[in-house]
Amino acid sequence: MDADALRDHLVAELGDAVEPEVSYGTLTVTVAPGEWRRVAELARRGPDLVCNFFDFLCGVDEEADGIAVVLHVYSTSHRHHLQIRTVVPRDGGHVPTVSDLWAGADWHERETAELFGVGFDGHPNLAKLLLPEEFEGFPLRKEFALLTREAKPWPGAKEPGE
Amino acid sequence: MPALKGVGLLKGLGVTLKTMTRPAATRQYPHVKPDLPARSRGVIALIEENCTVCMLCARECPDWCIYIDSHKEQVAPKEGGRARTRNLLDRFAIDFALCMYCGICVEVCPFDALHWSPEFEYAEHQIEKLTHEMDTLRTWAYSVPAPDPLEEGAIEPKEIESARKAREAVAAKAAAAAEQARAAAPPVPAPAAAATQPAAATTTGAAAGTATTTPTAAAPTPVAGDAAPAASAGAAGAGTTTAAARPADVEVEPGIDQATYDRLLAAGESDRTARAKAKAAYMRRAKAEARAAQAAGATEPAPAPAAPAEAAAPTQVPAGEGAPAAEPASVETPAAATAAPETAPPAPSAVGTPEGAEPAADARDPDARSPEGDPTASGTAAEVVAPGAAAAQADAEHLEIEVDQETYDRLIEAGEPERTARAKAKAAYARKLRAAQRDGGGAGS
Amino acid sequence: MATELGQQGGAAFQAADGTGVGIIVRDKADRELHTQDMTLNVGPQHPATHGVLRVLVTLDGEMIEDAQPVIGYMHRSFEKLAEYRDYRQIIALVNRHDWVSSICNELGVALVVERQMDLEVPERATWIRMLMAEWTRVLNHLMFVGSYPLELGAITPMFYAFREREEIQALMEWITGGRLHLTYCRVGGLKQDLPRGAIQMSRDLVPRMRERLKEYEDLVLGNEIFAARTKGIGVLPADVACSYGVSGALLQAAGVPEDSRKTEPYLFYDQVEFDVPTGRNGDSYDRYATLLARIRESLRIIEQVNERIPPGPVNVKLPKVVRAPQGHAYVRTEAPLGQLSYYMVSHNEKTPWRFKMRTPSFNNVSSLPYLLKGTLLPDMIAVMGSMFFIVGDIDR
Amino acid sequence: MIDAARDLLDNYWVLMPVKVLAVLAIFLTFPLVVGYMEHKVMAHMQARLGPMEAGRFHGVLQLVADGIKFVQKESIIPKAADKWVFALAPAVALIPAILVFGFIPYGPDLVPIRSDVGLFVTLALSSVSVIGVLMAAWSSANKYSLMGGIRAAAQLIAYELPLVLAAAAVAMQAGSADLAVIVERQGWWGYIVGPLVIGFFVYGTAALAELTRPPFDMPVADSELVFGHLTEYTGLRFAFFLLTEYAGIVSQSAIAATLFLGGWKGPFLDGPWWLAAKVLALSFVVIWARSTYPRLREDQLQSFAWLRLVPVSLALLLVVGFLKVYEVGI
Repeated sequence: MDADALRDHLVAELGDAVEPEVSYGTLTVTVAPGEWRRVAELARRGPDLVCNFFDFLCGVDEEADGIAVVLHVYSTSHRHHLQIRTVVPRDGGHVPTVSDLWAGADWHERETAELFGVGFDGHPNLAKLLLPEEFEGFPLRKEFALLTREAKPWPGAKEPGE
Repeated sequence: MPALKGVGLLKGLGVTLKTMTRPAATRQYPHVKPDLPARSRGVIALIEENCTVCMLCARECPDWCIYIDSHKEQVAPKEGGRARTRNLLDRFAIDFALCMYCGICVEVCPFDALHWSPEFEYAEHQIEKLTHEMDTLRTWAYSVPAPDPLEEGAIEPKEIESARKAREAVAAKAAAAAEQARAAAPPVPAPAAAATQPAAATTTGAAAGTATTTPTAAAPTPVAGDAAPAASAGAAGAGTTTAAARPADVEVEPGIDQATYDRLLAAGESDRTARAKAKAAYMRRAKAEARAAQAAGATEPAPAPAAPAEAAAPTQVPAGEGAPAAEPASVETPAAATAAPETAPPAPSAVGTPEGAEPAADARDPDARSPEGDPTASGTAAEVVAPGAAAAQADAEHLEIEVDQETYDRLIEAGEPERTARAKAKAAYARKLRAAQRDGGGAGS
Repeated sequence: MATELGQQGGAAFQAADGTGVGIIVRDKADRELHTQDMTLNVGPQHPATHGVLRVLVTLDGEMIEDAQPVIGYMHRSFEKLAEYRDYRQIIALVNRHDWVSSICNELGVALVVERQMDLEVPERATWIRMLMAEWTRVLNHLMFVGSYPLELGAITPMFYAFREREEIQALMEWITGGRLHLTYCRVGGLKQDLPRGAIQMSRDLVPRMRERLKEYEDLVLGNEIFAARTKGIGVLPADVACSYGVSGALLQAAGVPEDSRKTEPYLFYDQVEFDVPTGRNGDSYDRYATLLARIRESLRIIEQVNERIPPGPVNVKLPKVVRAPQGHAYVRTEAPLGQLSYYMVSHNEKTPWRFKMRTPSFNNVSSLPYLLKGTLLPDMIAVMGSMFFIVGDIDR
Repeated sequence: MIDAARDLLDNYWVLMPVKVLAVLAIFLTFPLVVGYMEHKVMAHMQARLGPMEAGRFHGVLQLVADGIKFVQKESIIPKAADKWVFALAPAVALIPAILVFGFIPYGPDLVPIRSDVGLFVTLALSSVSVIGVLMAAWSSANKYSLMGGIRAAAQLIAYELPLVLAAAAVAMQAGSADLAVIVERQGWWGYIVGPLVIGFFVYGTAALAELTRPPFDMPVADSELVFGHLTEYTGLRFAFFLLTEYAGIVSQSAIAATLFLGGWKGPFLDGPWWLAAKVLALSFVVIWARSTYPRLREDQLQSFAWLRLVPVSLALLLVVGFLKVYEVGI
C-alpha cells in the first residue's frame, strides 16, 4: 500500500482515534497515548498491515506539548511504512510497551526511556542502555545543554579585528 | 562433524602457497614515503597573506578548533583617498588534536588562505604541540600540491575556465614569441630576459595582488583553485624556452668553505661531516658566483635587487611558473613573463652563505597583496615569488630554497629524521623571513 | 570436561541441508553432575568484540546459559551533537558512527535534507554518489570478510582483505582526500567532482576485485573446517529477524530479500541491474556467503555506473545558510551493514530539531541474546563475528 | 690427535657435557630458526614482508631482538595467582621440551641418549609440557586461562592415543622402540610408501593437536579465550612458553621425521643435514596450516580424535601387524 491508501485504510479502521499526516511519502498517524497499544497491535497483526519489521522507536522533544514518541514499522510483505506517533507529558509521561509485539523495540524503548524520560509500561527491563547507571537527566531533552559546548567559548564568536 | 573431504582444505593451502610466491603488498613506510594524491587531507596549511580575518573558518568548524586573533589597523590613503581600516592577523592556530579533518574550513575559505597539504608526519609526544600556530601552518603551505585536473565531463568552475582561456591565449602568444626569439637569438640566451624579467613581474605581481581579495580571481599562488592549469600553462608557455634557457651547469674547482667548516667544528660536528658540509657550501657558493658572473657577462647587469641579506633574492625562481600564477593581471606583460627562463640569475648579494640562497617570498608582505600595495615599496625582484611557486620548486631544490640550512644541519646532526628536520628548518626559515620583514619592510604590523 | 557435558545434555541442531551441528538447547534438570555457573565478561576489551562491546555471559562449562550485551561504552551522543550542527557539519559527523562505510552514512543525511528541501540533485552527482556508495560497501564488506575468519582462527583472510581494501582506498583517497572519513557528500550534490582518471581506475579495479573474491571462496567458504564451525550456528529465522529489525546481510541470509536499493530505490538504483542475494538457513555460514555475494552485486553495480556517469555539474546552488523547512522526513537507505534510516524533525533552522539515527548494528546486535542462548562459548564468537557490526554504529 | 680426542670422548665425564652442550645448542638454534621461519613464511603467505629491520637483512635477528625485549619486560605475577605454581609453570613446560632433543638420533652415531624405549620416552616427555600448561592455567586465577587449560588437557587426552598408536605401528614395523634402530631399518624414503603413510597423517594431525597449533589451537584461541593459559604471563616467563612452543614444533617434526621419513637418511649422503632438512620441511607444513586454516571447536576436535583418528590408527596397527606376521615386506 502506498502512504495514501494506508492512511485511508487506517482511518477506516480506527476512525477518529488517529490523526494521519503524510509527510514526504511517509504516513505518520498521531494517536492519544491511550490508543498507542491498540494502534500498534493493529499495525503488527492487522491482516492488511502486517508491519512485521521493526524499524525504530524514538522520542522527539516537543517542548511545551510534551515528548513525542515515534514508532516506525515496516511490512516486508506489503512493503509499506507506518509511523505511529503519540505525545506524552514531559513529567511522568508513559506509554505501554510494544516490545512484546516487536522484539527489537526492547532496546529502543530502553534508549528512549533513558534519553527522554518516557516510561514504557510492561517493559521487562527498563534499565539504562547506553548511559552509565548513575547518570542523571535526560540528555536528548532540549533543556539538557550539550556540556562540551557550554564548557568552551566559541572561537568563531569574535568579530573580525577583535 | 567436520566432513573432512579435504578438497576445500587443499584449495586453501593452494591459495596461501600461491600468495607466497607473489610479491608482498607491504609498503615499507618509513623507508619509502607514500605517494599521496593532491587531495590528501594531511594537514591544513595557511597562507596568511591571503587571510582577511573573515572568521568564516572558525565559525564553520564543527570542532571549534580554529583560533583567530586579529586587530584593526588604519591604512594611510594611497593618493588622496580615504583612510581605510583593515584587519590584521595576530594569531591563527589550529588544534590538530581536536581537528577531525573534515575540510570544511578549507572549503569555506573565500580567499584561498587555507589548503590541504598531504604532509602527515607531525605526531607529537605532547598534545599541546599539536596546536599549530601561524608559522607552522605557514610552512605546510610549501608542500601544498597543485590540484588534480577534473574528470572528463566535469563542469569547470567559472574562474578556472576564464583563467584557463586567458592563459591559453598567453601561452599561444608566448609560444609565438619564443619561436621568434629562437629564430633571432643564440640558443643559450636569455639570462638577459631573465635578469630584467623579475622586475617586470614585480609590478604585475603587485597588480595581481589587487585581484586576490576577490575570491573569483586567480590567487597569486599556484595552490589556488586554478593552480593545475597554471602549472600546465606555465609548462606549455615556458616549457620550450626554459629547457633551452637553463644555463649549463658551471664547473668549479672543489674547495672548502672555511667559515662553514669552522662553524660546524665549533658546533661539535665530526671533522668528516664538517668537511663534507663545508665542501658542499663552498661548491654552492662558487657555482652561484660563477653563474652570476656568467649572467653579468652575458647581459647588462640585472637591476640589482638591493635586497637585505636576509631576504635575499631567489636563486632559482621559476619565473615561468611564477608569472602565470599571477594571472590574470599579468596578461599585460605576458610574453616577457612566460618567456622568462626557469633559472633566474642570483643576486650578487645572495651568494655568501647557504642561508643566503633563499627566496624572499615576499608575496607575504601585506603591501604586495593589499589593494594599496605600492610595488616600489617592496621592490625586490623576489616579490613575485608566490609561495606556491616556491613550493613547486621545492621538489627540485628544496634545501637551498626554502629551508633554513643552518637549522637543518643542526637538527640532522642532532639525530632528527630528515623529514622532521626539513619541516622544522622550513619553520625556522619562515620565522626568520618574517622577522626580516618586520625589521626591514616596516610595512607589517 | 565442559564439552562432554555439553554433548551429553545438548540437543543437536541440524541445518536444513543436513550439515553442521550446533548445540542449541539443553535441559538443566537432566544434569547428573552438579556444577556452578560461571559469569564471564567478554569485553569490553576483548579481541573478539572489535571495539568495546561487552557481553555478560553466564556459562555452564562452555555452554552459554545467558548472554546480555552491555553497550554504551562508545556512546558519543551523535543525536545530541547533530542538534548543534548545521547540515554540512552533520555530514562530517555521521561518517564516524560506522567508520568503515562513511559515504553511505553521509548519503542518508544528504538525502533526508534534500527530501525535506525538495532539492533536485544533478544527475552526475547522483551517479557519482552511487559509485562511491558501492565502493564503500565493498570496502565495508571486505572488512568483515577478513575479520570473521580471523575470529574463527584463520589469520590470513584479514590480510588479504586489507590488501584489497588498500587498493580501493587509494581510489577513495584520490577522489576525496580522506581514507576513512571521506566527507564527500554535500546537501545538493558533492564536495567536488572526480579527479581525471578516477572512473578509469574504478573500471580497472572491478575485475581485479572479482578475481580476488575467488580467493576468499577457496580459502574460507570452501574450507571444511570453516563450514563445520559456521553451518547451523547462530540460526536467525526470518520472522525473528524482522521482529528485531535485523537488516542487511543478516536478514538476507535468513531468506528475506529486503534491500531498500531494490524495494524502495533511491538514487538511481532502479536504473541498474543487480540482485539481492539471499540465504537459506540464516546461519553464520549463510551470512558470510551472503556478504561475499553482496560484494559481487556491488561490483556489478559499479561496472554499470562507471559507464553511465553523464557530464554536468555535481552541485546545485544553495543559499549560504541551508535550512530545511518545518516538518519531518524519513529516509531509508541500505548501508553496508543493513538498513540505515534517518528521521529528521526540522524547525526551519540551521540545525535539525531532532535527528534520529536508526543504525543497522543497533538493531542487529539487539538480537544477540536470542542467538546466543544455549550455544557454546566458541560458537558465541562464531555468532558474534557473523553479526557484522561496528561498535560505533551500535552506540552512536 | 684424532685418536686422542676419541679417547677423551670415551670418557663419560667428558662426553656427557659435550652432549649436553650439543643438545642445548640444537635446542637454542632450531626453535629460533623455526620461529623466524614462521614470521617470514606466514608473512609472505599473507602478502606481507614480515620482520625486515632487526639484523638488517630481512629481520634475521628478529627473534633475538624479541628475546632481549622479553628480558627487559616487567615480570608480572597477578595478585590472586598461586605464585609458586605460576612461577614454576614455564619451567615445567620448557624442561621436557629440551630433554626430548636428547633422544633423537641425529646421525648414524649421533644419538645423545640411546635407549631401547627411546620412542616412548620422547612421546612421554613431549606430553609432559601440558602439565606446565595446566599449572599455568590454574595458577593464573583467570577464567580465560582456566578454560584454556582445561581445553588443553582435554585435547591432550584425546590426541595422545592416536599419536601413540601411530607411533606403535612404526615400532611394530621396525621391530624396535629404539629410535636409532627405527631409522636404521628404514630406507631413506622412510615409511611414507606403504600403509604407514596413513600413520604419518594420523601422527601429524595428532602432533599438531598436541602442540595446540592451528587448526587445533583452541586452548589459546585468542578470539575466544584472549590467550588461554598465556593470558597473564609477561616477560621472560612468557618467552619460555613461546620457546616451548617452537621447541615443540621442532621436536615433533624431528620425531615424525625419524619415525616416518627416514630420519637422518638421505639419497646422496646420510647425515644430520637430512634430518635438519626434513624437520624444516615439516615445520613449514605446520606453519602453512596455521596461515591457512580456521580453528575447530573443542567438541569437533574431540569427536574427530575419538571417532576418526583412533579407529584409523587401530586399523593401521592391525594392518601392520598382519603384514608383519605374514612377512609381506614394505
